[in-house]
Amino acid sequence: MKKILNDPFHYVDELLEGLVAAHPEFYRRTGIGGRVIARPGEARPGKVGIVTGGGSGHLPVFTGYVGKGLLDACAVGDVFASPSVDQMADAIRVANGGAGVLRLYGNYGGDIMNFDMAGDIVEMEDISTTTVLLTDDVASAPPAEAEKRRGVAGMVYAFKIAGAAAETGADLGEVTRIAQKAADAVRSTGVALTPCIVPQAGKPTFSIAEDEMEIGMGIHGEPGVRVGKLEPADRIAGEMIDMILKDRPIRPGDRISPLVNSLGATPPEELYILYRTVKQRIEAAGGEIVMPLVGRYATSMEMVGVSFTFCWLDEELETYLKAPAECAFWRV
Amino acid sequence: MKKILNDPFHYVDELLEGLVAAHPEFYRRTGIGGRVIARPGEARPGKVGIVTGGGSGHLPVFTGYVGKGLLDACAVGDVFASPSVDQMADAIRVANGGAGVLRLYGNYGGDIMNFDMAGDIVEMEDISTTTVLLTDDVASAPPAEAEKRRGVAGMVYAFKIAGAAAETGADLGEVTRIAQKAADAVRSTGVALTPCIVPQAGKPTFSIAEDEMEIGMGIHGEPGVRVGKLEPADRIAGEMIDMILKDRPIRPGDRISPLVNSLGATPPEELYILYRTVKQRIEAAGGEIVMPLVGRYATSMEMVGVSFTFCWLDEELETYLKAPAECAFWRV
Amino acid sequence: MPLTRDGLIAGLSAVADHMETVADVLNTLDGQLGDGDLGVTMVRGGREVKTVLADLPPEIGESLMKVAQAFTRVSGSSYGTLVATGLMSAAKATRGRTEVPWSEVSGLLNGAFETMKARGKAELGNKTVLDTLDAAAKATNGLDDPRAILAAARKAVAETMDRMRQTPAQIGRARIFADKSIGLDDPGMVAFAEMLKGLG
Amino acid sequence: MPLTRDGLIAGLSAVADHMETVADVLNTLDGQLGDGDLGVTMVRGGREVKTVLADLPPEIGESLMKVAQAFTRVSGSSYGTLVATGLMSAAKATRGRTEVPWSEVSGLLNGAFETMKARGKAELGNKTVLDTLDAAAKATNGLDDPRAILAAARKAVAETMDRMRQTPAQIGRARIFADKSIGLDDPGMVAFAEMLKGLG
Ligand SMILES: Nc1ncnc2c1ncn2[C@@H]1O[C@H](COP(=O)(O)OP(=O)(O)O)[C@@H](O)[C@H]1O
Ligand SMILES: Nc1ncnc2c1ncn2[C@@H]1O[C@H](COP(=O)(O)OP(=O)(O)O)[C@@H](O)[C@H]1O
Ligand SMILES: [Mg+2]
Ligand SMILES: [Mg+2]
Ligand SMILES: [Mg+2]
Ligand SMILES: [Mg+2]
Repeated sequence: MKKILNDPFHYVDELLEGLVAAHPEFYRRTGIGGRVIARPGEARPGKVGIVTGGGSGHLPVFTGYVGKGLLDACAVGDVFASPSVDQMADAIRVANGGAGVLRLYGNYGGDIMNFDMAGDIVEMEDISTTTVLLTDDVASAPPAEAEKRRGVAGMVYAFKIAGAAAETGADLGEVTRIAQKAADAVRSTGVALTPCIVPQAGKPTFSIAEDEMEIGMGIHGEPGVRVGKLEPADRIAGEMIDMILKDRPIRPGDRISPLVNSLGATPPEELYILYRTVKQRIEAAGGEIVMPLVGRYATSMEMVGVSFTFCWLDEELETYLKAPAECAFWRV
Repeated sequence: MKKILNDPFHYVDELLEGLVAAHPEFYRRTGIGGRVIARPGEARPGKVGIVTGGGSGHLPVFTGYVGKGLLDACAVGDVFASPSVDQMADAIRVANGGAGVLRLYGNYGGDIMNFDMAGDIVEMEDISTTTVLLTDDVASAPPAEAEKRRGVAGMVYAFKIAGAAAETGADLGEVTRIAQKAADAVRSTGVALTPCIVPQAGKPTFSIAEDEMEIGMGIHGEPGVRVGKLEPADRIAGEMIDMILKDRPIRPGDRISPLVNSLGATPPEELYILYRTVKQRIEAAGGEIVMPLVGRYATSMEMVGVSFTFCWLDEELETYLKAPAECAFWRV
Repeated sequence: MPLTRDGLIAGLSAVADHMETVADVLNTLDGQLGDGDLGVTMVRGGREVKTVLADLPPEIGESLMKVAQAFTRVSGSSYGTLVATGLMSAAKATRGRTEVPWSEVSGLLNGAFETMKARGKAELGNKTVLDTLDAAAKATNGLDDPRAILAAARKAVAETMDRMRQTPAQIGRARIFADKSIGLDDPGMVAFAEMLKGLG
Repeated sequence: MPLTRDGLIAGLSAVADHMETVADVLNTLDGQLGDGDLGVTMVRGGREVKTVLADLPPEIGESLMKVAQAFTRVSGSSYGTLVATGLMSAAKATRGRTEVPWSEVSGLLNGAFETMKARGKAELGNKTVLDTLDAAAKATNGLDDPRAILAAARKAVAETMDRMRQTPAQIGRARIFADKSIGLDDPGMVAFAEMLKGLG
């Protein structure tokens, strides 16, 4: 693994500069230190705003999903580090069209503290906010402590679905309800084959042996549930699907959108090899596949590895999932 | 670098299986050994067909660019290996709507021999064909031998532009003229930081020292023009742009679409860091940026590295570049 | 003499300066269990706080709020937010006053503890700064002499660190390395101890 | 006795069998300068050719065309296409005949050379199979005894390989490793020599 960068301490600011330069039709930089990415133009009056935030190094997550039918603004931290309270508060302010703002992000301690505090601050400015946390990583805590689970690629579904709901003009309570429903409908797990390099550290912060893989590892290298020899694709896929289905079985007739996601370096070729098993297993259990997603939707820079997310859909969620949306990384 | 796969000898067939399973609305498998990917349904009568072909391991190139407003069919070889003559002939047959077929692909010896031979075969079936070769890699031969240059990411522009022309109902001569014009309008160069692993080989087929990079290296590891210490992003970008502009300078008023392309593992974060310099340099020379592309458009699996392509546009090319098009990897 | 704006400025300035000297230690310690940024957090926070000291108003509550805001401006890491949360709690408790008797320090520490506990959703015993903060609040209860307060707080913090060294971390990033954390001091506790040390 | 269907079958079968024994050598040689698949190409091609031998028609031209098609079915690599191109050229030259006099072999080799040269856009001296093919065509000119033809072809091929060993490869994948190729035989030349060896 090697990186192409200038001063590691400017990594995030430079990538944001490039991002808005390349896609001014989707993104603008604003907020304290330029660390808020928002849609161009003012917040739409009367539309519920949706903000997210978190560490950098996961593109398209988080920043990339700002766009029509998706998010309104994102507070951008350093690589794998929380944005500051003030950056989050600015993201909320810019997303506010007077109808309140939903904070929709992953269940990480630092992010929560900062977003809560940012909420306290903007409350004094009469902006009402709600929170929905993504907790889709089944490997990160047992079912009994499901609320402690980390948020990973499942947040893509929550962004999409909540974003579509907000676009219809639904009020804050309704958008929050739907976002929570989406968050409850997703289950994910991942496998990592190599670490990635945090620019400021300059070297991998953890390691995986040359012939091993780590099932359930978090996107920042949080330890997984099993370290083992690297196995054939079909078996890796099988084990990951088992983990998801153990947490939530498929019932005949279930409509499921599966996401086969590269954590970075794993090429689409290998995602498609894995997708075969995903499709077989869902269909074998009597499920029906809706809008499968295969690609890089939530990454850890150049990490080798993949994650699977299953999103169980009802009519409402499916409608919002399929509604038009557009950002520089995804168009529906 | 590590790979997720089953039997390396099934890598390509399994990925194609997954590809069509995930995106039946874009792709179907046909041809000898299932090694042709075509749009679903029959060829449109009267529309000029466009086929490509080449080794696997470059997704979205080649197969991925089959789609409306893009290609009609693609012959799929093993990783980094030519498709067979018969596969190419089948691709031509399935793309033929009676108005002839353009073969549009990269300037690689084996591919040329096979596509020429495939052309001889289908000629006996009264299918007229033409050929346009992509030769955009300025690092692969000096200007005096420009026709010997390899085709790299520049082919994305040729696919898009020729595809749009064919969609309008233009005849074979006209589609070929426009494809050639697009091929002539693109210049590319790349830098590799690590190799990638050909599944059947199981290990990298070449190496780059831990603190080095190779400017001008080909997408299969063909030697570049300079091996040197890994430099800051801005300097790498500067050197690559120098190479392109030495071959074709920017004149004030030139309209250019730049493509900042990851060869695989290099994350979008770093592409955006590089894009800053691309934009600065084009604008400093008086050029105007049109439809910049930043992402993974032509890869070598999990290779770390990037390529830059500049496409000089006139009104005709720009219109076709911006025309609607859709495949699983790109939508315009 | 009670706590006034000038005393606050002197104290914060001393703590900020002291942070520059312990940054590496804190980074290294945090690096063993987390992301190695705790020293950076404290130094950045301290420097930003120093920029606002000259303009602090006589009112203690407002001053503390400004200090808290300075901290949040530059820090994205947990500890920075927790420190700011504690400062804001103290700011609320001292709103409208230009003098705060030393006897209130214990209560302010306890207030900070409570709000920080709520913010971080942690419990006593999780091996975080909270354990030392709670110990300091309790040990200073009933004291009204600044030197005595500082000495009692230090002693309580040191004892808590000794007591908890062999327990595993149960929250934050360090929770991931729970096993590795046994035998190591919690970085946030060490940072708190160093703040007290910086006070003289 | 001239060349007939049966002679063709016997010869191709022998060559195909011989390829199985030299596959590793060819792969290794190709691996030093290219992608290491030349042995695979020849074995796959040989096996596929063997599946069509039993059904070959008496007509030589048609038979050669079927053999060429078998080769293209399984091979994507350059050498496979070149071999098939050469076979097709011979097929065209022998169309409609069930017997081909041995005196025509030199001309058939030359015809294959010309069409392969056109297909591969290579020149004599580029250090490819073409150099040996051309030498074989010239050395067999005027001969009409199969044994004499084979002996002359082998000698010419061996001499050409000796002569060109120290020159750099100038085409195909090996061109990339031009310097490395100095001192090494061209894999395609070796494969051609082995085909002749397989003929007995
Ligand atoms: N949820 C929490 N509640 C209380 N204290 C916490 C919490 N999370 C972290 N801490 C304290 O903060 C320290 C780590 O701070 P810091 O390095 O800023 O965190 P990070 O970089 O992981 O965001 C820990 O040693 C612990 O004392
Ligand atoms: N353009 C060409 N013209 C003539 N011969 C060629 C050409 N390209 C390759 N060859 C011959 O083919 C041999 C390599 O064959 P093969 O391994 O099948 O090629 P590749 O795997 O690179 O497609 C070379 O040693 C050379 O003799
Ligand atoms: Mg830390
Ligand atoms: Mg941190
Ligand atoms: Mg080869
Ligand atoms: Mg080959």
